[in-house]
Amino acid sequence: METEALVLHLEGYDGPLDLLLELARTQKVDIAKISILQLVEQFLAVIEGARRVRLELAADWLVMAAWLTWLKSRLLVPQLGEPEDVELAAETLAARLIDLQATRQAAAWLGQRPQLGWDVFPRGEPEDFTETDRSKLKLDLAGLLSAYLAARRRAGAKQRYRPKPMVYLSVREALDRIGKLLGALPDWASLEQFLPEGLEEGIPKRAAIAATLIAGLEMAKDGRLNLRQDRKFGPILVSNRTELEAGDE
Amino acid sequence: MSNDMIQALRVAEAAVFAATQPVTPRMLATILPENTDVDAVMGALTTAYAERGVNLVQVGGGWQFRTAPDIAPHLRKVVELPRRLPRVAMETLAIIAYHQPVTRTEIEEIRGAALSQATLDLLLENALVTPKGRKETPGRPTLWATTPAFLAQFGLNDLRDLPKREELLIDPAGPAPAPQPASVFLPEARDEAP
Amino acid sequence: MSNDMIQALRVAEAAVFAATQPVTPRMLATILPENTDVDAVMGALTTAYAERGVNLVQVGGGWQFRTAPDIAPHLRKVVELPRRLPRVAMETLAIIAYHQPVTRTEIEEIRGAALSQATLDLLLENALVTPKGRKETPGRPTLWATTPAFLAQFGLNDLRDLPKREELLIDPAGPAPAPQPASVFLPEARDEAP
Repeated sequence: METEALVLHLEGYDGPLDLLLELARTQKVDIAKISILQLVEQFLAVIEGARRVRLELAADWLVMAAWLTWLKSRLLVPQLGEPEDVELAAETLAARLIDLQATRQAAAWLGQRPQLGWDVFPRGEPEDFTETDRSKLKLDLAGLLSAYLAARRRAGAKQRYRPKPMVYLSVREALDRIGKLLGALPDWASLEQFLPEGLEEGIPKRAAIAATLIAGLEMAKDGRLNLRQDRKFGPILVSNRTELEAGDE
Repeated sequence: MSNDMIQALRVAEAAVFAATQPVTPRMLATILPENTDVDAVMGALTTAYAERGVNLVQVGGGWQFRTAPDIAPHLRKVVELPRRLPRVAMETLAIIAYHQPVTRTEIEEIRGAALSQATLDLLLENALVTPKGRKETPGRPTLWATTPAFLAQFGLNDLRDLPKREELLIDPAGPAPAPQPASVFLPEARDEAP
Repeated sequence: MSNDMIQALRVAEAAVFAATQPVTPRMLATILPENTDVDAVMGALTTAYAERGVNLVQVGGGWQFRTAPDIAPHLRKVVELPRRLPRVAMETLAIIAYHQPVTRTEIEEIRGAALSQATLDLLLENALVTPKGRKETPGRPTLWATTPAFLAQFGLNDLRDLPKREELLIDPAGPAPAPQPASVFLPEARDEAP
């Protein structure tokens, strides 16, 4: 029993179970038939030896040592405990050692297999005969809708909403136009002759007519001109009031 | 054939097989037993593979295994990797879908960006959009609309299966519900009827 | 041998030669002429390559060409080799292979030692193990299993190719697995040191 070597090399063991298995193997018998008592004594001896050298021994080693101490006391004085418990504990320990032994054998079996990239090599330069057909389109409705939203949002962010500038003729402008044109036009000129040139048909023109009429009514009230409409919806005629009055009187 | 020759052939065969690049005669010389006649070995190996599905060929100053030319067509496999449409094309397609029939100028106004011919060509090539008459305004611009292929691509039975614009543009701060200045006087009905 | 058989052999040979991964019988069936007896073809091909520098083997449920193991020493002169897995990693791998799917705690119980991050990283890096769901117990710990790369790495066709537990325990004082006290001076042994 190389106790001294085991003490010095405790860190080489992968945990208490690893050491136990190694101690069991030194008994050179079937692990299923090893003497648990002898094994426990050897383990405790190794741990005791290690503690003399290094006081700080990892917790799991000491937990195992404590448990084995309990097991040893029951094995030595069986009548103190329930015999079934002790037997069960010993069997469990043996079973776990067998499991670990099997694992170790499995690892060894795998290890001696020819390994890819070490013992055997695949083809270094494989040939690929795959052709990629990119002619088809991948489209989905969610993409279409989010594209629409993105386009609208972006366009919206770029051009802030501004009301269309007013191009309609104002009453003030109509007053100016009538005042300027009144003397130059023949008597009883049509109201439409006071409209600016180049008006668009529809709303702009009708708005201009309305503004000019309001301006005309305003000036008639001031006595600066005369308005006349011979029939319903007929043309509205405008004349210079002063000249008319002079003629009448 | 001597045992030495057989072993040399096996080593050369494995070396060329496992190499990631053509194996040069110099490299073979370091791998094969000393005093091996590299040319003789490679010659014998070339002959051994001459009638096989894989041939030993000399490329780029070295040796390499290559699939026999007559076998290659058997191994050819076509993988479909569908493309996505670029973002610009997707946006244009969406605007045409929602505003059809629509002129190019109108698309540009809605997107707030110029529409390149390449984008329109891409949609035409894939038969997603098609001209649909002309607008009776000065210049008689072409009107664009989506195709039956468009419906098929998106798994739609009918254009009415598209979510309504009001359902999509739920952001009250967003620009969309506000009519574009230019389209104030366009008849509303046409916009809504996809 | 019939001309059809020769041609089938050539096509199968080329297909397996060209592929990066093991070629499954199903894949071969699509490449070979209809009504070809795939098993017969692959059997004949295996025999043809048995004594060569390159062998046909069944791994991970498919066929693959690999260099013959006895050639490896020659190839190692020119091929850069990865590090072999340390004993701790091999044992952990063996536990996962035999007990999969298995939790980390279960692995640690069987080895009677903590599983280090370094060991898990090493197995994951080599793609030998992979998470496979979670165990429906408190904490829902991750379950670990081996991968197809594990089968390929060790030349196994199937997990059933692993020796049975009873076969492993025939020789309890088996020679190989005994941990040599000297191994403590290897860097990997320190990984798991308590």
